[in-house]
Amino acid sequence: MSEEKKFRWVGTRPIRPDGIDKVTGRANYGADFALPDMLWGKVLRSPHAHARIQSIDLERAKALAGVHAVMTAEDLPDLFAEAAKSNGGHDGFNDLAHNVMARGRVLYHGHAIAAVAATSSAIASQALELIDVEYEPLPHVLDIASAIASDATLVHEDRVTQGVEGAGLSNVANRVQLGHGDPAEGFDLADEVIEREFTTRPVHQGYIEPHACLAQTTPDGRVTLWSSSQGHFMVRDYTAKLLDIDLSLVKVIPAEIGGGFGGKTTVYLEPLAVVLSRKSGRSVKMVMSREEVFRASGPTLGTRIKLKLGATSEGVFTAGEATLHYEGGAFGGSSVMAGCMTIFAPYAFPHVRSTGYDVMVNKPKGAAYRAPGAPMAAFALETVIDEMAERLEVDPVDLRLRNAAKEGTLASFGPRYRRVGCVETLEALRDHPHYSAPLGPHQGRGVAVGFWFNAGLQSSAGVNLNPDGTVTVLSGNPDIGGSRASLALMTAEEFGIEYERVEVVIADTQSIGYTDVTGGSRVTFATGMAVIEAAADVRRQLCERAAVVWEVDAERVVWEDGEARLKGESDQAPLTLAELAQNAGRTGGPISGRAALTARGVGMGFGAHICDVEVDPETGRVEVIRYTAVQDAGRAIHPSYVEGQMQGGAVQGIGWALNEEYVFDSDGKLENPGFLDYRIPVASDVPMIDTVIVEVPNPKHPYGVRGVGEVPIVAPIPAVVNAVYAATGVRFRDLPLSPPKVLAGLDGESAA
Amino acid sequence: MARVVLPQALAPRAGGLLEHEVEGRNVRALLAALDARFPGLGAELEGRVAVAIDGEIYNDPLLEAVEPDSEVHFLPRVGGG
Amino acid sequence: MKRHITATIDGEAREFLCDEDQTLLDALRDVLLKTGTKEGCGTGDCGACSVTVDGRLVCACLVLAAEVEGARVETVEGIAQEGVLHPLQRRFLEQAALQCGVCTPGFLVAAKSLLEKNPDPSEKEVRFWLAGNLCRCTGYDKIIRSVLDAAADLRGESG
Amino acid sequence: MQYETATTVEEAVALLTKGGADAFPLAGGTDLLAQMRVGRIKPARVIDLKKIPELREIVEAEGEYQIGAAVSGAELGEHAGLRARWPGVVEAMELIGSTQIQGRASLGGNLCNASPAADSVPALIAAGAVCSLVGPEGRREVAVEEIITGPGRTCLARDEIVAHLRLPRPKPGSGDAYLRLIPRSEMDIAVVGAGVALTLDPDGTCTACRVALGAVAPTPLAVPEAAAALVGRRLDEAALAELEAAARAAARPIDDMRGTIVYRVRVVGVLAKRAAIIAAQRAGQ
Repeated sequence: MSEEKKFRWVGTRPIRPDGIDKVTGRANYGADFALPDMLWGKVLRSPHAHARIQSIDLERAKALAGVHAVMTAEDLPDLFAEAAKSNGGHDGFNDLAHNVMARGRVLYHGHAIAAVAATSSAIASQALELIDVEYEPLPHVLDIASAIASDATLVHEDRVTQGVEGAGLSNVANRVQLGHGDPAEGFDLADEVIEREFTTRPVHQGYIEPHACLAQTTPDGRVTLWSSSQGHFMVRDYTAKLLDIDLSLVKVIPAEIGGGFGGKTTVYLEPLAVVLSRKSGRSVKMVMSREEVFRASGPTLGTRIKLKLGATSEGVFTAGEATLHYEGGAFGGSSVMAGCMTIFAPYAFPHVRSTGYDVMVNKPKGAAYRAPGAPMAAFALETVIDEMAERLEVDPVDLRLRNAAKEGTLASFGPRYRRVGCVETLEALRDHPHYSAPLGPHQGRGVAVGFWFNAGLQSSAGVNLNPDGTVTVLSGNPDIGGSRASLALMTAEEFGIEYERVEVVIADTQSIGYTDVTGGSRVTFATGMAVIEAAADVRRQLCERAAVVWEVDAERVVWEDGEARLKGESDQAPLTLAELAQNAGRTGGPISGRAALTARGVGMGFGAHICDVEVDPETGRVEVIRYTAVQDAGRAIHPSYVEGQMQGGAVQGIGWALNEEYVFDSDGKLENPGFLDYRIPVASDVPMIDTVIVEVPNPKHPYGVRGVGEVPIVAPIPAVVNAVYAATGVRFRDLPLSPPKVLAGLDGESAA
Repeated sequence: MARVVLPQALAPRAGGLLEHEVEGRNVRALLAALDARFPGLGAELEGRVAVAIDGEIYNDPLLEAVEPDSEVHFLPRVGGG
Repeated sequence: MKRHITATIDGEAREFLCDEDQTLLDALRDVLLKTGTKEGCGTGDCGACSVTVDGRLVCACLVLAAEVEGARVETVEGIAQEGVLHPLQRRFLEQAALQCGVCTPGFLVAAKSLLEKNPDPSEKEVRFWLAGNLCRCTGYDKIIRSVLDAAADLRGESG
Repeated sequence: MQYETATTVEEAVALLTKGGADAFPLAGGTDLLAQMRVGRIKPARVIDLKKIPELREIVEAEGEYQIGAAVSGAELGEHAGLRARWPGVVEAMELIGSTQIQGRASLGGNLCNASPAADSVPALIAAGAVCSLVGPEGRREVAVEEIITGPGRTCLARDEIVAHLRLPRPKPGSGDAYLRLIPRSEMDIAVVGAGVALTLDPDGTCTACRVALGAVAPTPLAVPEAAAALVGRRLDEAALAELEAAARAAARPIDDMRGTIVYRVRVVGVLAKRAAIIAAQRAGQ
């Protein structure tokens, strides 16, 4: 992809295929399905952060008129005793099974302990109040410091730290270390060394659609689920695993998904809905309330990061070292590994090391959140770089450019980078008029860089040619951010036909091959690759069919500009896709192509953001007044949706930086489980988000795609925090920068 | 021989060394060779890590091909949002 | 005891039975099966269930179904007239103002209500009018641009 | 639950009396329905007050405004006369919730929820608003600052309702303003709030002033000491500094998830000062 190739469709901005349904209210999301015999399921949740369940009495609930089924963990198979014995309980499914319904002990406030199905939602709620549970409250741990203390209360009584030889029982589920060289040696070479500590609070993905599903079962064991998730194959596999059902008996029909950001890459309700359906013989619909979403679905939790950076007086980084503690919630499994891998990723370091600890606390089980683990890590590194630039008296972008990762740089997480766009992204930021625009009083500007790996994983695709020459594409990935459009654009490009002649269908688990979740910024890259391969399969068949029509060897036929042509001198008129499609029956039958692959050649992504803020010196309120996001997309298939990812990620990051946080009381109860007090940005909180798409094509993808969804949430936190420093002269190292904290900082009360 | 780089945490299991020259046509063969040299190490690596071969990360790498001059890094496995 | 309600919903005379404590949102979705109106929070904090009742923009989750007896209720499902998209819907599509799309019905209803009152709003007015409609995907940029452009369309200032 | 409507205040009161402890009046419902949704309130009956004409009207008589307790924020904001006379009251009401909430939320409801952080209440207190209450014993008039007696508690009897609120005719040279601090720009509960109403004589001397603060005490607070800092003086820096200090001195807030004691005390002074400056500008117009 070295020379600029001209595309007809790739890079244009047509209307997404599912657009009409989504602006008219016709699109069906998780809670929009109903069946005539349907019951409503609801979950009883723990009022304690940590307690032993002494007894659960369901009799009064069962006796309530309209109640058709009641369940507890007793109704789930205990598949995992063996796994738990052999590996100390670290089997991921063991944790998931215990998370969807508590066994023996509740591990966080909001932990599911029972569920009911009744003829109405109101009766189901009433029934929950009739379930009598006796608890023996236990001491709980709510933060990193107390969880890692030597005399800490244990969240699990049987877990030892993975990755540490001879470790004893602990709340540290895992320890990981990576890097290269010897940081001590590197710091000796430095003229300036800065060491700082950073903390962040739990935040939620904040998707607008609560988790929802509808389950239907048959007496012979078949299960149909309508579910809103980031991957219906994930829902199928996890539900089947937790209930010990053959995969072939479970059909998951993907609903449209109302946002996920990583939070819908696991199951909460589906196994319960299936059990309730089996017990009642009716279909069961379950929808979380917003409060349940906050209390019991995966946030990303709190972190503490200590980071040390060394540089020469010329502004060359000599060493970086970081210790990261990430809360993983009640089961561990935090994103600390990704934190360790990304924290120094954008730059070249001769000596670098990061050590991570995955810490269990009595809070909800964490889930992935957009570039999991990276934003907190970038907060630490990118604000220390800002401080370093000031100390060295160099421009902060210049300092970053001097050290930026490029092809051949040994990445802090291991391998050598291939072609990446970190330098190009920073140069585009530096050259943007925003970077040199004047600022007013109490205003400041910050910049920061963000990195994410992007992902490949497994995808399947089908391409069916219809008799009228239109094309139906089958994908196994729920479309969250416009991927139907990007798949259709690549298909149109592959065939040389009109975009409008391509329809993309998100097929259920019985209608398309296995496909991994919509996550990791992988769909346009990986499923796109599968679609391109399936299209190639169809093109090959089209050439064969043209050969049949022309009675020549298939090798003599090529596909060019949307039609089959005979190579060399020929008076045969080319055959169009439509002509070949129409005649498919008499040339060999219907034409369809398929591809299933593990996508290789993932292109890593970099972004760089500029943020201007104005700080009210008397109240500490921070307002973002201008914002520009720059990112290497590799290739923007549909630039509007690439911009949309950049803008959305930027605003999520702004929210995380300024106002979003879980507030727990001393009993471990979440005090702000609603959108009123869990403050995601509203429209009047933010300015327009300018975007610059840099295209350093990924050489391993036919169109150069890298993946774009995650990178944009990595840079905003440090960009905002650096801007607040520029406006106030105070460095903040604890999120969020809420008005009381900022005012205290301005008063010198808490700023370091 | 491919150059294999282990996670730092596992160096103590491999004679204290991070880097090793290992023969093998794919990741499974590299793991077997490592396991022969440092009993148990191969199994440990197989259970929990992804691999970067010449700069590209593979999450399920067992059968990925390795060239004689490849640089192979064992990494923690990372998903995404 | 169910309550019998007669109301005009998206221009159509409808009769339905509801529970006395049922919200308009639940009645729309579960009784009338008009699921275009979405629930994001149930407590008036997200705007996904925005509808108008007698021309007034409200959250359907904070209105009792019983209260709309005799009223005119407009939802997202009534915005396109006879199969023709409203300029707001067209602009949302053209400008990719939706990603997951679950907040979109609420935004469209709220924005339409704004433009009926103020045909030429400033960016700031649009942002504050729509502050009760949460979107977690778009960062609002393309939504605000779409509303401003649809306003220009409705004023006949753009082609 | 039973839903009932009343068309006169007397009927509403009778229904409330009959309904007993589990009967709740419904005006805008923006608080009641949200509380019902999360299971905090389980009414046996709700009495819809919105069909009572008195509760839905804004009536002007010789510069005095009578505002029905169930008039929505949006209706208030659309009333040009009221906007011109009592911009602070209108802006305080309009700060409550979103446009959607404004379509329903009422002054009477905001008052009777009795939240220490209710936005409209400090502005109403500063404006010198008086409530007309109706109960089984008939009508009585109570100043707004006497209505709320504690968080979630009012001086109203169970079967008493606010029929309307009256705003006096402002004297020439008067202006009012309300400011609140929230972390976001909208959709938030006040961390602190401050309402100021004042009258200036032609040379800029303050002849009358009322100051009220929100979210810094168990109830919205009238602060005569703060008002006294301005009366008889021009609004120069010294006077404003005294106002600021008096506001801070009067504040006795709590620490909660929305703000700290230190922060609230500090910022309530800032807002009182800023509100006074805006009110003075309006008074001069």
